[in-house]
Order: sequence, then C-alpha cells, then structure tokens
Amino acid sequence: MTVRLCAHADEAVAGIQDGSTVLVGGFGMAGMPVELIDGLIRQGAKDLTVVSNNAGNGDSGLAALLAKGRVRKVICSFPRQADSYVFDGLYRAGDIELEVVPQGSLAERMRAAGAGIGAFFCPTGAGTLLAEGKETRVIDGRTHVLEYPIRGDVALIGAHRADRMGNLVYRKTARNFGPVMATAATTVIAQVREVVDTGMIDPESVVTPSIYVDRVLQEASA
Amino acid sequence: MTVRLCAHADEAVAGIQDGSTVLVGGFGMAGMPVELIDGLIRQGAKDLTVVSNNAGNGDSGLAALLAKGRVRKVICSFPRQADSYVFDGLYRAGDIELEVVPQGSLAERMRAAGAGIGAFFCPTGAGTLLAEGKETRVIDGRTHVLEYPIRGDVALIGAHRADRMGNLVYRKTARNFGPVMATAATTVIAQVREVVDTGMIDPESVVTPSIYVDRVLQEASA
Amino acid sequence: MNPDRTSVDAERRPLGKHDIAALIARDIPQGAFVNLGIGQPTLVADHLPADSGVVLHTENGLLNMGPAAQGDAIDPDLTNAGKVPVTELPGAAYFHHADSFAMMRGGHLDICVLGAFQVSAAGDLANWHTGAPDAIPAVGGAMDLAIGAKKVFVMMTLFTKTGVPKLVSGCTYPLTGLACVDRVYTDLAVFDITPRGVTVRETFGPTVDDLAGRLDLPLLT
Amino acid sequence: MNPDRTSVDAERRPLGKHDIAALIARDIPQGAFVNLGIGQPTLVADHLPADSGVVLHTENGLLNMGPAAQGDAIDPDLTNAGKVPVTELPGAAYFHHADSFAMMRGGHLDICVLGAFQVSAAGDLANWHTGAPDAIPAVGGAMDLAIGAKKVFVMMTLFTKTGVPKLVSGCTYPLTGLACVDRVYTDLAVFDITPRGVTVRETFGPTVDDLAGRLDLPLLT
Repeated sequence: MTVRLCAHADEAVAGIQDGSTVLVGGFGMAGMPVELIDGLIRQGAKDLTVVSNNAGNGDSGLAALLAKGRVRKVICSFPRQADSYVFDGLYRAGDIELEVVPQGSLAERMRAAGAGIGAFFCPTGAGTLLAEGKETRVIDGRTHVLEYPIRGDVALIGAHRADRMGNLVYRKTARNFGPVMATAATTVIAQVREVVDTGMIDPESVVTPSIYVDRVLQEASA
Repeated sequence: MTVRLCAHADEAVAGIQDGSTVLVGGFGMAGMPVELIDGLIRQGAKDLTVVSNNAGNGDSGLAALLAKGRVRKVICSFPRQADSYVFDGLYRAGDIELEVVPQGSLAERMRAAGAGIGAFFCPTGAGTLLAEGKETRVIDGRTHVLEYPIRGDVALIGAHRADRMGNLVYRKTARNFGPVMATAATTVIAQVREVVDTGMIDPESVVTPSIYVDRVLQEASA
Repeated sequence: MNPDRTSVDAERRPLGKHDIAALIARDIPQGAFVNLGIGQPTLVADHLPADSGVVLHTENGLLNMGPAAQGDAIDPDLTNAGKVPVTELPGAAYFHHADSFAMMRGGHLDICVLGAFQVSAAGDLANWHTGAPDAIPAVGGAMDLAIGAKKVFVMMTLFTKTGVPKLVSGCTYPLTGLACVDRVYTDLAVFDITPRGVTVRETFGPTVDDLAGRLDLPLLT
Repeated sequence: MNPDRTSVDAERRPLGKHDIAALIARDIPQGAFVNLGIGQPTLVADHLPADSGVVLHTENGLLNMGPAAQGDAIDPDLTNAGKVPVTELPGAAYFHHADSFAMMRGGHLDICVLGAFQVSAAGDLANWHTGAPDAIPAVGGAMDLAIGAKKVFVMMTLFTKTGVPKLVSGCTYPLTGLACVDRVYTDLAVFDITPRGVTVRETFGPTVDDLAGRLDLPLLT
C-alpha cells in the first residue's frame, strides 16, 4: 500500500512490537540506518531478534540497543570485531543468543523469505560446524545443506534516495543487505538522504521497487 | 575472462556444440536476440535443447531453428501461441520433446543454476499436473515442489547497451529473462544495440555485470 | 438467507464484462499493488479512478504500468504479459523475470485478478489447460499468479455458453493452483470462498435460491 | 623427485608476505575475475601489472574494485569486505548481497585467494575459527568464498610461529570448507592439492626432502 513519508524517526519506528524479528541493514557503517536504530532504542520494543551482518560496534547504534538488554537473539555472520565489546560481554555472560550464518546464506535465506521459496539446498558450510543438525543432501556429487527462509517482522534499512512512492536507490557498497531485507520483512522502513518527486528516479535504475517499502524517513542530518 | 567483441553473428555463435542446452532470451519479440538465433541457424549445431519462454512464432527466429529439425527438446512456459504452428506441427508429430515449466519456476531454476543453489522448494504448481513425479514437502503448512537448476551450455540474450568490458543494461520490459540467463550458462553471448566505452555505463545501473558475459555482438541493424 | 449480508437485486440484469470489471475495480483499495491477468481482467484497469493510486504489476518485469500504448507511444521494448504494447507511469520500476516472479511468489502483490475455466468450492483454480488430449500444454505465469498474491480474485461468467456451471464442487479441468481463490466475480453474482464454504456476496438478477438451484454446491449467505 | 616438475631453489631465502603476494599475482591469468580475502591476500592487488585486466570482486557488492582510497577519495559508502575505504575503476558494477554471493557460490569467480590456519592434504580449509572454547564464532563470507570460486588459492606461512605445520594430513581446527583448496602459496614452497595428493610446485630455500621431513604428509613432485 501507499508509502508513508515520516517526519521523524519516532514516527518511522512506531508500533514495533516486543518479540519482533528486526532485520537491520548495513555492512560496517555503510548502509547502516543509524537514525532508525536510535529511534528503535527510544521506542522501547524488547525481546527482539536482530538479523544483521554484524553485532554492533562501539557504544552506539546496534551496540546501544544490545547494551539496553532489548535483544534476545542475534542472527549474523560476523559478531566478533575489534570493538564489538558490548556483544562480546553479553555473549560471554550468557545473556544473548547467537546464530552464526555464513554471509551468503544469510542473504540468500532472506531472499528466500522475500521470494516465496520454502527452503533451498546450499553448498555453503557443508561439512562444517555451522551445518551441524541441518538436513543435508548430495546433489550432483556435492553435499548441500537445507536452509530455511529468514523473515523479518520489520526491516530497518539505509538507502540513498527515495521518491514519494517509495522507490529506492542506494549508493555504492552501501547497497549491501538493504535490497534483500526490503523483500523479506512485513514492514519495511527506509532511512534515506533525500526524497525526490515521483518520476525523478529512472525506472531502469530503481533497485528496490516501491512495492517493498512501507515507510520512508529522510535523515535529519541531510 | 575478457569479453570478446564480435563483428558478426557467425563469430558470436562459433563453436556451439551439437547436443548443447541453449538458453534463449526474450518475451515475445522484446529482448529476443534475433541475429544470434539466425547465426545459430547458419552455424549448424543440432540435437539442441532450447530453454526459452515461448517456442517460436511465425517462420523466423526460434521457429526457423525448430523447422530445420535442430531442436530435440524445448523447455518453456508457453509454447502455444496464435502463430506457433511450427512448434505445434513438430509436437503433434512427436518430433520434439516438450517440458512445460511455470514461468516463475523457469526463471528461478535458471537463477538457481547461476547462484549455486542445488535445488529449492517452491510452492508454484503444487498439486497440479506439472508437479507430477516431483518430490514435494509440506513447509509451514504449504505444499512445496522440489525444483532443480536449469543450466545452459550457451545463453543467447538481447540487451540494449554494452560497454567494452561486457557490462550490460537492458531497456524496459525487454530486460525479462536476459539477466537471469546470463548467470546460468557457461558461455553467454549478448546481442546489443550499441557498444560504448568502458566507464560510460553508470556502475549503479549495470544490470548484468561483466563477469557474466563472454561475447558481445553489436546488431548490424543498429 | 441473511439480507444484511447478501445484496440481492432482482431488478438488475446479468452483468457484462465491463460491468464485472467495474465491480472489481470498486473493490480494489486505494494504493493497492495489483496484477491483472491476460484477457478480460485487463479491463479492470479502465475502471480504476484516476486518483486510485493503484499500482499495476506486469509479470514480464514492470511495476506501475500505464495504459495500452497508442500511435507513436508504441515501443516494442515495452509490453504487458499479453505482449500488448503498453506505457509506463511516473514512479515505474523495471526488473528481470526472476525478480518479478519473486515479487509474485513472495506474496507482495495485494491482489491478482485472473480468468478461469473453473473454480471449486475449496478455492481450487483451473485456468490453464482444457485437458483435451490433443491440447498443447502452456501455462505461462498462471500458476505463479494463482499462488502468489495476498488475494486472488477470479473474473468469469458463472456458466459456460452451454449452461454448465464454472463454480463447481470440484474442478474437472487440470488445476492451476489449490485453494488459492478468495473471491469470484461473475455476471450473475459475486462469491467469497471461505473456510466454511462458498458465500454469496451480491447477485445481479437471480436470487440466491435461483443460483443454488443451478449450482451443484451449497451456497452460504 | 622430478626436477623437471618442481623448481627447487636452495639459494632462495624464505619469502616474505610481499614476495608471496607477487608470486600469486604472477599466476593470475590476464582478465581473471578475482576475490582477495581479508588480510594478507589483499596484498596481491599491489603486484598485479597495470595492464593485467584482472577484475577484483568484493563480496559486499562491487566488481572492478580499485585500490584503497586516500585523502579526499575516502567515501564511507565505498569499502571493501574488510571495511577499508576503497575506490571503483571504470567498468565497475554494484549489486546487493544476495546477488554478490550468488556470483560467488555460482562459480563465476575465476580465483579466490584466502588466508588459512590449516589446509589438509585433501584440500580441506580451516580459516574461520580457532576452536578455542571461549572464542566467539564469526564466519563472515569465508565459507562462501571457500566453496564458490573456480580455483581457491591459499596464502599462508607453512608453519606457525612455534613451528607447527599448517599444511596437514587432516585439519584439527573447525573446517571452513571440504576439499575446496586448489593451491597453497607459502613462504617456503608452493603446493598443488591434487586427487593424487599434495604436489610441490616450487620451493624457496628448503629442498623437497627438507619439507617432507618437517610435514606429516606425503609430498609428490
């Protein structure tokens, strides 16, 4: 349905429920929807499952959400970083669950959710710790692991530009997980640097079509 | 490896082997690589399996290839059209095999081939004739059909513009199957309307990155 | 019968295809994302108000499709799923076939409107194959459309030209999809397919009892 | 030992990391599509000739990546997989993560160069996890890279700082991928992993017999 253009992050993240699965875009800081995450911290939803490539850095953004004890579980490919001390502390204390997924399988499992694929056989991780307990099958002589979709109740993504219908384009490698997460969540909330009139984005260059986007927040800093 | 810019269709289709699986782009005439198909007719490879949305119209293009008895099997979603009399005649005479695949599963099976997915559970067609004999599984209460990748030895696709590295952009709905087929074949041959210098296509707007493209033919008519 | 729930208008004549299209257009919410199947369902577009904000999807790779192209606007690179030249509207987006069918199969379209040979009381749809032994099977995107949209509306006449019902207790033609139809718009009535059975929403000419007498399935109101 | 097949240069000193990188760069064919893993493998880029036509892929969504960005060219929207600011070259293309990993997993990259804790005689790779009980597991794209490229090259020292071999009969660290490594470039020698076993291609200082004496696996030449 018609996209809502939000004047403030609090409006953009309104209504996120306790217990939600929240897909959070970004790879490092590129594409990270910082204002939306800060909005989610103010908004107060708890018992969240966060799906993101990393598990937060330093003390802001995702790390701040974790520090407030609002995240029950993290699904990511790479939680351990030089300054991921907030996550590290919670994990070692047993205060947070972790599911580590190979980066490509993380993306593909979200794509499957968005694309109506019930499950898929994937060669990545076969024979490793990360495939333990998963169904496997040899196809064309190669062992594959059966992977299931990862669906979000909400996706928080960062994009470069939106039109008033909600079509999105990204910028350089800040594109990363945004387009996939936009297909995989019930409510998709995009933080963008600018909103332009409908018709000002070339239809050949749209990366996330308007159908996937529910709310758009123009960054305050832009 | 480095793309080859071909001066003539005969050079572009050189070396296609008897018995090859050939993915042919286009939806109706939009995106149909007519010069490459004509080149394949001259080139002479036979006993082909053709994967395309339709099974030829009128007397030219794919229909002409079929009429010459060079195609053993067609895998498509919609063989029957008002002027598909060449295919119809061969089919009724038992002179050609047909595998009908739902249009989305056709695209997704080629995507799987290109994306290294061994097989996937798909809800499309469950409980219908087209799922007969296929493995099924109920996932989240819904019956899914296990679908396997469709790989091409060769893909013949039509695009709008290439740069000298082989990056491709398409035009409007002529994009259709081209980008998917480009990922799914060992040798990818693109017919384009114009070839521009490398750097003249916006990296944000590339639809088929150069890694997928082996040969480029600039249309003679362009 | 519950007159609060079913609108029976014995004064109304059976609807023509344009009337059915208008009826469907009336029921499409503001701003919905909609796929109109090949054939009669495309008529629905003509009845959407200019300010409806409805966004049309065509499975060959376009969102926010405009009306059929005329004259100089005809572009062989821009067609709908029926291969008819069309136009694009501001805010359009192009994508390839795998992305387009991912959008359909993933449940992102709000409504899809399809023609049918038969619809069963359980919402099974048959619209791709007559089952005739010499017919060449051709499915296109019918099965993807049938299972993908949040709501599937069928647009058809209630009876064949020879008077055989097309809303049936079980389909005899080969199926397109199982339990996928939500609502059936016909020339004589509109039906909802519900877990309890087939419910009559509205009739045009016949009473519900008239319809019940001509159909081989129970009707709820 | 077959001196026609193995180049043993007892005069040469063990290679430093830049020498190994140069060696790998020498073996990358003109125009190849290559992913250089995080850490030492990124050094290979510095040794590719300007006219090599080699196209670098970074799994966070860019083909035809350029060198690290300096000064005003630093753009927070443009990094490599190690989150280091980089540049783009003419003919670059951006894509999202599902497309990027489809490209990797689908076997479209010609070569991937990875670091390793251990490589086994069967080509098993261990490079993501020390297996230490208190280690926080973090895999990133390591498993996708290991199984996806047409050829997987490993770049590592042959022994740990305490002299323990890293080319082993079977990995003791948790695996990244099974039977996925094709060639191992080390400071002391280059090895091919073949169906017959581990073959020494070239040594730098030690003889093959020296190496065989220090490694717990048979070496072919």
